[in-house]
Amino acid sequence: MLKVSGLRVRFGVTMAIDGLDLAVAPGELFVLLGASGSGKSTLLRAIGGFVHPDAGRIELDGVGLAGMPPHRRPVNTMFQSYALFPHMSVAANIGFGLRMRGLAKSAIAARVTEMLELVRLRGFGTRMPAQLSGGQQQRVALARSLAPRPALLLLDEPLSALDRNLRRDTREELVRLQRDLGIAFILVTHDQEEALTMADRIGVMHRGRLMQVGTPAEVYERPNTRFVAEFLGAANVLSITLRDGRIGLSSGMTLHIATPVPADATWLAIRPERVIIGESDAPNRLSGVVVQRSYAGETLTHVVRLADGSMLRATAALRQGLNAVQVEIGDAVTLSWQPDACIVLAQ
Amino acid sequence: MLKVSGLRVRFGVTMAIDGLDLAVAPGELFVLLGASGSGKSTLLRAIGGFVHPDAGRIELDGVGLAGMPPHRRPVNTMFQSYALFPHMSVAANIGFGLRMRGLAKSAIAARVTEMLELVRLRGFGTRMPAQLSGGQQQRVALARSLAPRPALLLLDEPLSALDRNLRRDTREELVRLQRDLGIAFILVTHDQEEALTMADRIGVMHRGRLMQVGTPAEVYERPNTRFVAEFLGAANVLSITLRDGRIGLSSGMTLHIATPVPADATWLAIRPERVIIGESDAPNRLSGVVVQRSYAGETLTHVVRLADGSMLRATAALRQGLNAVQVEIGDAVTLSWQPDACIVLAQ
Amino acid sequence: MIAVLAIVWAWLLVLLVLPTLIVLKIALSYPADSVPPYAPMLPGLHVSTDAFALILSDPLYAQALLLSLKVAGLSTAICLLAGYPMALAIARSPERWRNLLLMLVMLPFWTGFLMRINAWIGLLQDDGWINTIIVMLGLSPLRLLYTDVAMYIGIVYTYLPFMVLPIYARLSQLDGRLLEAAADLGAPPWQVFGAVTLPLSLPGVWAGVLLVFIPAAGEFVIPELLGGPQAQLIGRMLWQEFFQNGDWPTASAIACALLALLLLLPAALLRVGRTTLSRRSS
Amino acid sequence: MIAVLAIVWAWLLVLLVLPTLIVLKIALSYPADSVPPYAPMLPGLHVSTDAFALILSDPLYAQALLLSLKVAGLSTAICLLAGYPMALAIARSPERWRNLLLMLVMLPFWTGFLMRINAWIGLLQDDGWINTIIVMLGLSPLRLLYTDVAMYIGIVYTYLPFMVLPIYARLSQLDGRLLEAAADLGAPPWQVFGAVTLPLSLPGVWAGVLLVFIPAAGEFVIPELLGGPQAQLIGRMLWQEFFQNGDWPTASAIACALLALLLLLPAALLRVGRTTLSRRSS
Repeated sequence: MLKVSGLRVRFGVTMAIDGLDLAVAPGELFVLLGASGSGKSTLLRAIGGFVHPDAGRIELDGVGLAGMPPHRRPVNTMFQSYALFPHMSVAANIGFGLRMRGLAKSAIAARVTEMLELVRLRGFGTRMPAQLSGGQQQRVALARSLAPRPALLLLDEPLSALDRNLRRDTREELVRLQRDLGIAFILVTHDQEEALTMADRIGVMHRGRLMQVGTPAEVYERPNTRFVAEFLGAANVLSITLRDGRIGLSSGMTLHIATPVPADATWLAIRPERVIIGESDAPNRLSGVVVQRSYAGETLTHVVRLADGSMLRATAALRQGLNAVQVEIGDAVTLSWQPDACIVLAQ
Repeated sequence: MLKVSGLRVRFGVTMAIDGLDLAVAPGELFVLLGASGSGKSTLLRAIGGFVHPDAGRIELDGVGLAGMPPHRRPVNTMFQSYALFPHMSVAANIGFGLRMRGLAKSAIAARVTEMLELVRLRGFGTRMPAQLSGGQQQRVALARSLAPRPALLLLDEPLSALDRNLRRDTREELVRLQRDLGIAFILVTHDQEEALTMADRIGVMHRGRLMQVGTPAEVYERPNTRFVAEFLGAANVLSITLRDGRIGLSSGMTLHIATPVPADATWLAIRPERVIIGESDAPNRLSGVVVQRSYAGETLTHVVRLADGSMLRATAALRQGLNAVQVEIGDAVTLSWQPDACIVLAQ
Repeated sequence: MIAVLAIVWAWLLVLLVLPTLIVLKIALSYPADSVPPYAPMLPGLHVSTDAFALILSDPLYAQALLLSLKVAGLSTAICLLAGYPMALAIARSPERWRNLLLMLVMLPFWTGFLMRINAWIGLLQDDGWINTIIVMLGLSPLRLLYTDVAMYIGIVYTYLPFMVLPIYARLSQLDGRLLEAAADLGAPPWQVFGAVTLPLSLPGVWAGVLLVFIPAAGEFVIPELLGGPQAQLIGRMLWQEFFQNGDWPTASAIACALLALLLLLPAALLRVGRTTLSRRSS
Repeated sequence: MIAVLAIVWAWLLVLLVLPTLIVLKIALSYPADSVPPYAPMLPGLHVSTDAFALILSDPLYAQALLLSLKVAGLSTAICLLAGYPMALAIARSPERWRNLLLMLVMLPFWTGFLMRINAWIGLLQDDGWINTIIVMLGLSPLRLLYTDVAMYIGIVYTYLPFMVLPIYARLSQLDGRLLEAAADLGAPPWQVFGAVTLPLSLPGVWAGVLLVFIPAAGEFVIPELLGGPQAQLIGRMLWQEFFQNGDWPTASAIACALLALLLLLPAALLRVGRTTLSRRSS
């Protein structure tokens, strides 16, 4: 339904968006993931009509949006930090888009009540935004942008202003709402965990380009570049050499991998949770000394120094609690991983 | 070295700090963890001298700090969002505390150079704060507060303004620096992961009180209240009944636990990563239907509906990748957990 | 800190409140043929309410007061209509132009009050520039100088900066994302203005209205130099009592009455503003 | 948007720049015994530089200009010394008091210019309140009215609000955490002020200095009413040329010279300000 092709946006001398293609399906929850300055908000603003592209097309259901001012586009935005009208009540905020469409008062009131129910704020209609908590403001902003029944909802860091625990709960709520309504969402975030848990598909942005587009498991388990591998979760990255069509590490070890070796293979990435300390039947084995450990409640990460001085991180879930862990700092350990844990990267 | 006893701070009608005792050892990295409004920043400000307690004592190395103005206290603060002086260069910012102590120019210059090296900003002395990135500003703020060699450093959300990836790296750097310098840190944060990975000890604050103080593993694995259990990481909480000195769930199942049963046991908390789906020898067993799953790259969480309608979350590390997981939504599964995974709570 | 505050309060009292009290005191003394032209009363206390009785009994004063309020109200309305778009345009200008534009707005304030009036006389008089142009176009010349039109032009021109600046200050602080949010929700530009920009700039509007209305209500030089003889404003009567009649107690009584009225006005306006706002939001 | 901007620029040009040009035009015309007292020159173009030649050749004008700059400079300095603590105290006051305090500061602006001068005459004259108190204390009375002291009091009193307001605006925006950071790093209160508060309020100080200095340099009423006859300021000479001598071209030429000087001054001050700032930061 949304189709972006060849989009370019230039701010002065910098290319904010540099030749970008994207297609979002009806009812899809698409997450744009990137660091600040990657161009993800600019893309959202170009779709919303607040930024004028220098080249390229944006089409919604086959209709080109070029030259259409923001107030004519059948797209709504939920702004970062919400941009609630401070001089209007919650009900007036939610009903704003409906008033602008010239709906009858009774129809507006009915829809506002419906939206208040939807975001679990029944009875809050007469409050002013300043009287609400951060989480309540977030829900009002969501209700306001959903009230005019947009064909596509753009969400700019919708959870970034919330406390960590509230963020986790709101995440699930937002996904459930999106599924129920069937409206396509494009959600911008810099938080990888948010992207992985919420998205149907993720687009990883970097320097105005989409580096990779795919399902959460695709971009996490099969990143196509070193950048994506390191940006989405932690990754051990080792440099590799090609010998007779096989991959070798600097330590001399020859790798067992599950996929054909690309000709331009340069890096090997391994996720820390795929690295096993101690007993295992995995064919890729190295030894080293534990130099540091980091406890995170759910998991324990050991940092192991290899013979050549490089560091490898191994993360284990604490299924039996911290006391069950036998490895101490200073211990010599064997590290191993399965062939399918190897991510071979060209760049 | 720092000893806080019976501290009370009242703002109007609300008790920001409500009878608080705390002791921090020399060289310790103590983390105050709490949601916004829990009083953790107020405690920091009371130690720094910016808030006047209504009752209680604050002692540093045996000397009471009551009535001592902030500029006399041998304590420095690294402020949230840094509070760098915008009209002074980086070097002038770092040297400010030394100038106020009346050090000679050459001594100040030497110490400033040393601090710039310490935070890896050599050659940045003549820049203005506005010319620095967020991460560089953070390091200047740290250098500025460390330059006068405080006996105790207070850090108010030192990492909250950084991007997620930068935050993870900075965390380890900060801990290493603290170990090297041997200065006691009191660090305030609302981020549980930050607290668990950095702290020697954590104090969990709630409504102006310290709910629990202990090592990261103590507060995570043996929380003393339902609040602490749910605030630090995810937790499944089930209500329990006592029958003949044994604990029963509402489903009728009798629990095997590793500790004596307290007389006032009310809740059972189980960490999702301790719950096993499928084959296991764990004695606590329940069955249910998978209703939802949530992928986070490193882990996969299944939400299972039990016979009585309550939900239980089970998180498994993806050691073999997503493809190795056999469980689908709608499957009937058996859940089990070990006796020592049971956290029995009175309140 | 408390000491500093006490000193400053004392300072405010001496410098600002005391002169006002002195005016009140003069208003309550007897006129005299001395220099200054009122009976000193510091040693004894001979209070006379004659001056207040006079201005309350003679309808001339009440008429002048009403006329002043009308002139000030109309001038304020014109300043608002002219000043709001200026403030808006400056606030929407690129950052680097704003200070230049603000300096231009302040320009009349810098060129010296007298010279500005001087310039307007040159423009408005019977054979001045405007009439020269009118005659060149083949029309008959207009009487402009020494009319109400000239007086309003002078007042608006003098006080316009005081309307533009507070409105600009408010508009420049307006969160641009609110305007985008309104457009995003379907509001065309004029509705964005009416629903978001205008209501959120109202505090600046009220400040500008006060800053123009209050001095305009007491204005005496502009009506004297540009207005016609029929424009008997209260400020002009004050000037006449003071300089021409030498009746300081009456002049002071007029000043006190004006001040009292003008101190009540902000409170009234504030109440109107609040009512408007709360009606909007309900 | 562009159309709105164009309209506003045109508006600024007509309302603000044109009158200034007219003053320049009058300065360049011949004096005449007509009403207005200068030869109209719209149809033809008879430019006379006599007026500028006069004010450049006669040292009286240069002396008056220098004296004006001195009086304005000293008045500005006094306003700054008195106004800064007031602005600071207001900015540090509890939120709910601030508007009241700001209104008090604005009070002289509301009581009518003439009445304020009136009050000061009553205070300062030979048998006024101050001298009455001095005599009661057994001392001999002082000559206050029609002296430089009276003139400075009048100017400072009149322009003080223009110094207080921009400094207050700056101080009220000052991030309180910067002050806490300075104290935390060992700065006692006076060093916090010198190292953080003062340098960060400098833009407000420069604004206040401009807002006081510029009108004070052209002031004519206060020296006339309160000052002695020796205070031959440039604004007073302008007034005399205009009203007493009826020599509009010369009066306009003086106004133009003053305006040119005052337009150069901000640029010079700005440069001084920047140099000071960059020296501080290096």
